[in-house]
Amino acid sequence: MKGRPGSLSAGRSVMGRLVMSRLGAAGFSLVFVIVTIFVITSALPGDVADTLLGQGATPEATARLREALHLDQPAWLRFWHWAGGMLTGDPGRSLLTGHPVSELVLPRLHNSLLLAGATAAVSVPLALAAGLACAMFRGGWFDRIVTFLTLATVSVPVFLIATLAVFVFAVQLKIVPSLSDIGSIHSVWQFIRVFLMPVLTLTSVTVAQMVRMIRACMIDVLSAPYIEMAVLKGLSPQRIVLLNALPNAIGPVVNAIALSLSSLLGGVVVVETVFSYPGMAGLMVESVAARDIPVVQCCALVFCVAYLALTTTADIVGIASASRKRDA
Amino acid sequence: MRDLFALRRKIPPGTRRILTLLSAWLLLALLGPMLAPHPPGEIISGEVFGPVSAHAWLGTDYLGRDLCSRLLWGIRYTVAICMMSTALSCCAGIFLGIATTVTPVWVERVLGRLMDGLLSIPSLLFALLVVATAGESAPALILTMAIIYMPGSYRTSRALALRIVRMDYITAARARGETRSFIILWEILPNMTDPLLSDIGLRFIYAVLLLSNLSFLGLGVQPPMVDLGSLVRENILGMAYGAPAVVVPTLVIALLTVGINLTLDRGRV
Amino acid sequence: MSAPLISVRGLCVTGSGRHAQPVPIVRDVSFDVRQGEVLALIGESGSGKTTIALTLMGYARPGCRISAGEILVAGYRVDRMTIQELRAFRGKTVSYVAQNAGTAFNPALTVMAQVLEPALAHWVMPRREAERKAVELFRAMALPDPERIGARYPHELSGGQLQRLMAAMALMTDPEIVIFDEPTTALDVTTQVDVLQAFRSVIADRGITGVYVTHDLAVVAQIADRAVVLRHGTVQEAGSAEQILLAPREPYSRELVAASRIAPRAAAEMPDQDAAPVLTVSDLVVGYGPKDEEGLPARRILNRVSLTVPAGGTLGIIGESGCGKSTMARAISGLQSRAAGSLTFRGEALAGDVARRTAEQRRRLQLVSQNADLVLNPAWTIGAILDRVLVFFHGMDAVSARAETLRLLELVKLPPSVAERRPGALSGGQKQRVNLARALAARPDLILCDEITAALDPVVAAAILDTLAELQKALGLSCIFITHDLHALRAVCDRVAVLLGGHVVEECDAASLLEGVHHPYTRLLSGSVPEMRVGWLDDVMAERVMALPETGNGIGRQAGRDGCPFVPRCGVFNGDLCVNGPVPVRVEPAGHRHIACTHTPEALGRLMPDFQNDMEQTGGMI
Amino acid sequence: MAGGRLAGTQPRMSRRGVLGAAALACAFSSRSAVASPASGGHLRFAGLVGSAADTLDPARMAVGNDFIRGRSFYDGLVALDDQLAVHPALATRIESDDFVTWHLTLRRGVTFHDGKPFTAADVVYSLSRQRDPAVASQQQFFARDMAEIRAVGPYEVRIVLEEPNIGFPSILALDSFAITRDGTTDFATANGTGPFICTEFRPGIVTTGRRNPAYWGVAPGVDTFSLIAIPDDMSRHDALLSGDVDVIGSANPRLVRLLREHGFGIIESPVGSYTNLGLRLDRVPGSSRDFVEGVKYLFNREQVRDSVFLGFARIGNDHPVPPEDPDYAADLPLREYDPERASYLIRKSGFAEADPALFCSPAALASADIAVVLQYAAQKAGIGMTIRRMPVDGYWSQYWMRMPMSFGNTNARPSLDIAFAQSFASRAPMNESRWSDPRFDQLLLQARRERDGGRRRQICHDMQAMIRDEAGICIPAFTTSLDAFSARVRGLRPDRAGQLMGYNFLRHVRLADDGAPA
Repeated sequence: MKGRPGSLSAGRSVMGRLVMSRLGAAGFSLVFVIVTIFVITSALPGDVADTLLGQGATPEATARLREALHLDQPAWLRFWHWAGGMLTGDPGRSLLTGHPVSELVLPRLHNSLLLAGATAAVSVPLALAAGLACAMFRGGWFDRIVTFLTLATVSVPVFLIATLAVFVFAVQLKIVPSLSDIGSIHSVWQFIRVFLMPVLTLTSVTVAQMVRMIRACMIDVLSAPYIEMAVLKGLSPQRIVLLNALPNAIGPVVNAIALSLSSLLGGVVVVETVFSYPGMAGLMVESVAARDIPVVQCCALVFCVAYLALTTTADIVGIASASRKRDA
Repeated sequence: MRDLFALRRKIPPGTRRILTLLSAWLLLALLGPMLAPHPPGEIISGEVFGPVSAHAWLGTDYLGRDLCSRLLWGIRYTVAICMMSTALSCCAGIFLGIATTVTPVWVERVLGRLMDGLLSIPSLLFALLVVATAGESAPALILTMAIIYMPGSYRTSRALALRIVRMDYITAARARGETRSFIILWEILPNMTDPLLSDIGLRFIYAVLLLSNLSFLGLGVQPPMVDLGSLVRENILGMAYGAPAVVVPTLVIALLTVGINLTLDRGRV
Repeated sequence: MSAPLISVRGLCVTGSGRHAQPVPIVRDVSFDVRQGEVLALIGESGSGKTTIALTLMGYARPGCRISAGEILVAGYRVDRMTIQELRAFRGKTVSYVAQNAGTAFNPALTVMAQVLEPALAHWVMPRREAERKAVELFRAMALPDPERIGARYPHELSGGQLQRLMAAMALMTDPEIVIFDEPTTALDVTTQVDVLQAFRSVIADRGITGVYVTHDLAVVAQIADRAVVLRHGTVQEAGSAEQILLAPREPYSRELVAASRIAPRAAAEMPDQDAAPVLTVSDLVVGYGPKDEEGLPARRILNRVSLTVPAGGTLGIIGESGCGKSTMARAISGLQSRAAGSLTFRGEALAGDVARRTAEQRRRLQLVSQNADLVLNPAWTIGAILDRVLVFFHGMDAVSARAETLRLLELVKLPPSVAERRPGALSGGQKQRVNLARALAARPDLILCDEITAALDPVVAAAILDTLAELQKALGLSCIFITHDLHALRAVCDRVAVLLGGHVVEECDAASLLEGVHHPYTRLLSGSVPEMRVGWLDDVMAERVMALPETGNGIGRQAGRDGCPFVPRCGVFNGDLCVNGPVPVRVEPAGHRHIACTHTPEALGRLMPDFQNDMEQTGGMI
Repeated sequence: MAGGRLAGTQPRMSRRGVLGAAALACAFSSRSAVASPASGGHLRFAGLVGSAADTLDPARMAVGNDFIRGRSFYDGLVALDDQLAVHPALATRIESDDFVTWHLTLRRGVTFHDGKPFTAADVVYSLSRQRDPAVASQQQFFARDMAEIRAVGPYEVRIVLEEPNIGFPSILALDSFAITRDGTTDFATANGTGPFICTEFRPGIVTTGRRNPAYWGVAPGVDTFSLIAIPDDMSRHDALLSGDVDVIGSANPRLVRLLREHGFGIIESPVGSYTNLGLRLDRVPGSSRDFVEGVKYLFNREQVRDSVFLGFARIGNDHPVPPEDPDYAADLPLREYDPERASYLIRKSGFAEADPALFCSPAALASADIAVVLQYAAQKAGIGMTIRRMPVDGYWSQYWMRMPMSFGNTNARPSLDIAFAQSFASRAPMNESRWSDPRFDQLLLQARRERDGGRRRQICHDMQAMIRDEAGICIPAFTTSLDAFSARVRGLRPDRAGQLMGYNFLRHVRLADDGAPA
């Protein structure tokens, strides 16, 4: 623990290496996921030709269509083409509609990011406040209530929460629309009206997870000797938690947040369906149903990238915040 | 080994509470269906979403079947599927998690990344894909959920194990020249049982909820059998009439998850 | 005489276990402290001394509460104050210097930020003024580079510096009372001297009333006016420091005093030096970082260390934290791979990695490591732990293993009932004994004791050392005894190696450690051991010719890799030869001394006056 | 007219065997009298199925919302009325003497949405492309019957069939044969002649249209409409209940009570669509006649109607003709639920212990529920059956018609001829039971060239009987399609041509108030 000359710069270079290795690792995971998804999807029964022809398909028609769509090629060859395209930034064309995949995905992605962003904007501050408060007044009435609420929300299936929410707020009370018709947004007020329900539903779930994790991290830090020291300095709880404890909890807290947020892109099938919100998850489900492999692949890629981006950033933040006090 | 029996003898209260609760549900799952007044497929009344009555103790479902009977079967399937998948995922996760703390670094490098990859696939979509491929059946569901929850359990147990491996008694065992498997099974594992148990409990809850949400994508056990989630899902229209058919199964799910959650919280800290 | 500034009457603190019923931690404790006095709370771990000290700030650790008694501090009834009142009171009227500054400083904030906090939180002065005051305090605390040290993070500073910063922080608000909670226990002796000196001067200058919590009587002698001896949360004896140290009345106090005067090993038992050594370490190099031109790591923890352990004898290795003691232990027991050098054990070469050693070699060389809490698997019963070793090495069956286990427990003076308990249910001393027993279970030729008494209270430590010595006699064990405690060293060792910065600067007979010519560092070490006599500290500060304080002007010098590691602090610095080396090892026949110094023994003798005092009857901890 | 409505069209047929312009004109005026003057407003509709697979290409239209889009943006050559009678649309005259060569006279002065006039070339193109496998038309089967499609004048088209078919005009009413502009290959937007112009089309998200000012026919009752899909039942009804949409398709029987309580309207269209169980006769256990007959006796049809469809269905007699059809063979005894007999027959067949699997899927409406009813009945009769519910995706291609016993779901057909030809003739593409009987094929062809209505009705009767007794198809009930609408919507009427007035409702509805949504 001696202050070695240049220990800081050494720390930086170490951190640099750590960051690089994390990024490399993320890339590796990415490849793994893509291959897995492709293997599974190509194992799916039936293909897009069946979807296109539907009930009335005749064997010869199906065969002809397969040829037209190059579905007769072996799987690895199709994957090769797809991967090649992907590397050159071209996700290919949807087998179902013939349109470029990007045309299909981008608007949906935009919607999903909008929803995820709105949810994050609401839930992160909320969770932080609640989590910190719980840690601060641990065992107090506030802590108990919040703990119970979080428990209650995570212990009921999401689709029920969502459906119930719509039925009560949109149908019975008529205070919000039952559909998330983003086309109709022209003002902030409309934006709020439209996003209120889905965001609240998603928030109720994500906040629950975050609060629990943040609370745990904070309590962990609050048991450190330097916190007792702070108490003996006569500091106020607020000062202790915000100025003394939080800086040490940043790593794990950020990690907790990232984990909860990472599910906001792909993990929201239910909400998208119930509120008929045109997002990525829905697209992927449809594309799976239609066996539109290129689209499925692209969606999976997006989800994976989003997840890895979030968690990796969190890790890096953690590393950064730890590097200062690494060998302390 | 004598010390193992010693372990059995003194299980901490928190752990014991969890085990009791789980076994209680297991018992209900085993015996419940025997108490069912009707077969799960029988239509006993022309009235759908019927109210509680002497004839149908918990009302009727969307086809006029006896909800009580279906609920009992639902509990069996949900509990069974979730317990099996949890057991599978945790066994695999825990073993790998601990093993990677005593194996060469590169093993963890690779394995950890694969786990990350698995984690990054949205669980609902992953389940959808697998079940669509493997066909809709209890084994398929169990396996899928096992895969989905393995990475989590892997991470937790590895984190726990990492703390323990640094302990001097592990060093001592190594200095003595003990084998890896001995160190994993006898030196490390016994010291993580409590935190692991609460982790397993949590995973069980997640499994219950995931299974329930899977029913939203129409995945579940084959009719006329049913799991709790599907029970809620298939009767969801009854919500408009406040039918017991949708309220009761929801309550049961909540009971299952909240119960275990509370026990864990009390077991913890 | 004015009314006491601190007056505690019938204080009781009870711990409320979650499941168990409340247990008393402090029972009916009363004492007074007058303005400007320093009261020492003396006691072993678990005596409740820290708990009592904290109650003076109206604070009880989680799970404890002040159940009875009245606490009057600076005119406040602390036991009746509300949370808000306490908040205004703590850190302003009474401030606290924690035991381990390393952990008591927040790793995420700069030192300055934390030092300023009390002043800012209590609105005593504006930030700029506070900063000025902090710097001034740093200077008063003889901290290096007081202007800029505040901008650094805790992990960049040494323990001694942190401890002084902690005191500076405590003084920011000019409190009437400062509570010192074992502030020097975690420090090396040489540092301790400086820190004690700094504390003393500020206390004197500012007329601070102090409560000084410690288990080290020698320290008490230097700093306290009055003392209270505590045991199991009750007051054993109270009186003036002098009276308690020199003429203790109560039996327990006597025990304490006795424990800090362990008789050195009788020279008679010394094995003959010519017998074939059981273990020979030659040119051992351990390090990390990139390889240098010799293909050896550039950053070295151990640099070309050579030692021999006499058969049936004990080699003591002494040095301060960071000198490479523990690395040595790990390297010898094969847990730390070595970059160069060789180990010869009973004539055979020892592989660097334990995995590549034969079972026989592993059996015959046993490590007894420092922290008994971490070294016993909490999930196993003591019996199981010992059985395992017996089964593993001697292939015993359960029954005979258990019988042998009981014998071993008896050997280390533990009741058979221990076999059924788990480590958690044992005291530190008991655990260390079990730890010892486990090593013995392998029936080794050589045991490596790494700081086995470091975590123990003096009385317990003394007992353990006795046991060790007996066992060695009985079983004819050879032993490497690694420690920072000069007493322990002299109690059990035949030969002593002084380790500094990865170099062995001196090797000599334990008996002659305090006589004749020595390496300047050896002298510094032995000279820094506090003695249980008032005024010792002044003498030391006065006669510090052979060494400069850690913060002295020698700081500028840096030794090369093969240079003398003592260069930065050496009072008899001898120019570039010291810096670049190679430092010659000179043999001083009396007591077979090998001194690595550029000065000849004669020169050293001239440069450094002989010992003032005779360590035989007094002494302390390093 | 032909095929399905053999009898109904009898009087017209007697006149020169051609569709007279006069007759059409009068039929027409009668319709226009019904159609109200334009009132304007914006109508929001939510249907059941929508996904990235949504299309504006007539050839690929397969689901309700596609049909609605098609019927609003395009016109067919002919149109069906609520009794499935054929009326002229883009074709003013359809004439044939031998029922092989058909001569179409096209309407003049019609323009596409892009302003280009409608001519024979467009018809030739639109019909011909249905035959191209690469186009993957839903109606390839019928398209391939058209041996030759040729423009014989700017407004004259001649179509030569492989075989005579008196019902050809109603085939032209199929959605896929809607007319698009000559050479259209990109269907990102719709360029038709229909009453609405497509203003926005985002697959799986939304479609909007505005009234076509230059429409040749009766102007629709609304200015603009938006069309979305809400697959989730509860959400779709919520949307209606909360006033976010005005009309929803496929209302759920279980929510009818709720809707009525909240003052919403329901139209019950007695359409000929049905969910059926198909037993393959070329595989065990279907290979045994006794087994097949036994299964037919296992269906508790009342229970299917009352418990599964909550009464919104008509009991079926294992043939594809719904009771309300004039040609329904009323004299055929209704097959009753008879477990004893079923058990006897199945044991006789030797497959009592076979424990066969019933393949069903949410893809086939209510098939899982019907399967449950059947399975329980079988259980009571001492026969074991396993239900295999399959995911929606891949069901049609992987399990339906491939497994020995699989549930299917058939939409209402414009005519019985089409129904028979598509699902029961030996070479029918959807011959679920692989039932092939030369006599039946014979009768089919015979009916197609039979001029005398009486005899056609007799033939039709015989065909129903044959299907009922010999084919491996169990049709327990015909579903009544339910559509719900808010109070401000006027002009919706039941229609045999299919739900939502044969997907034509946008042409007929109007809004009581033209103001903002209630």
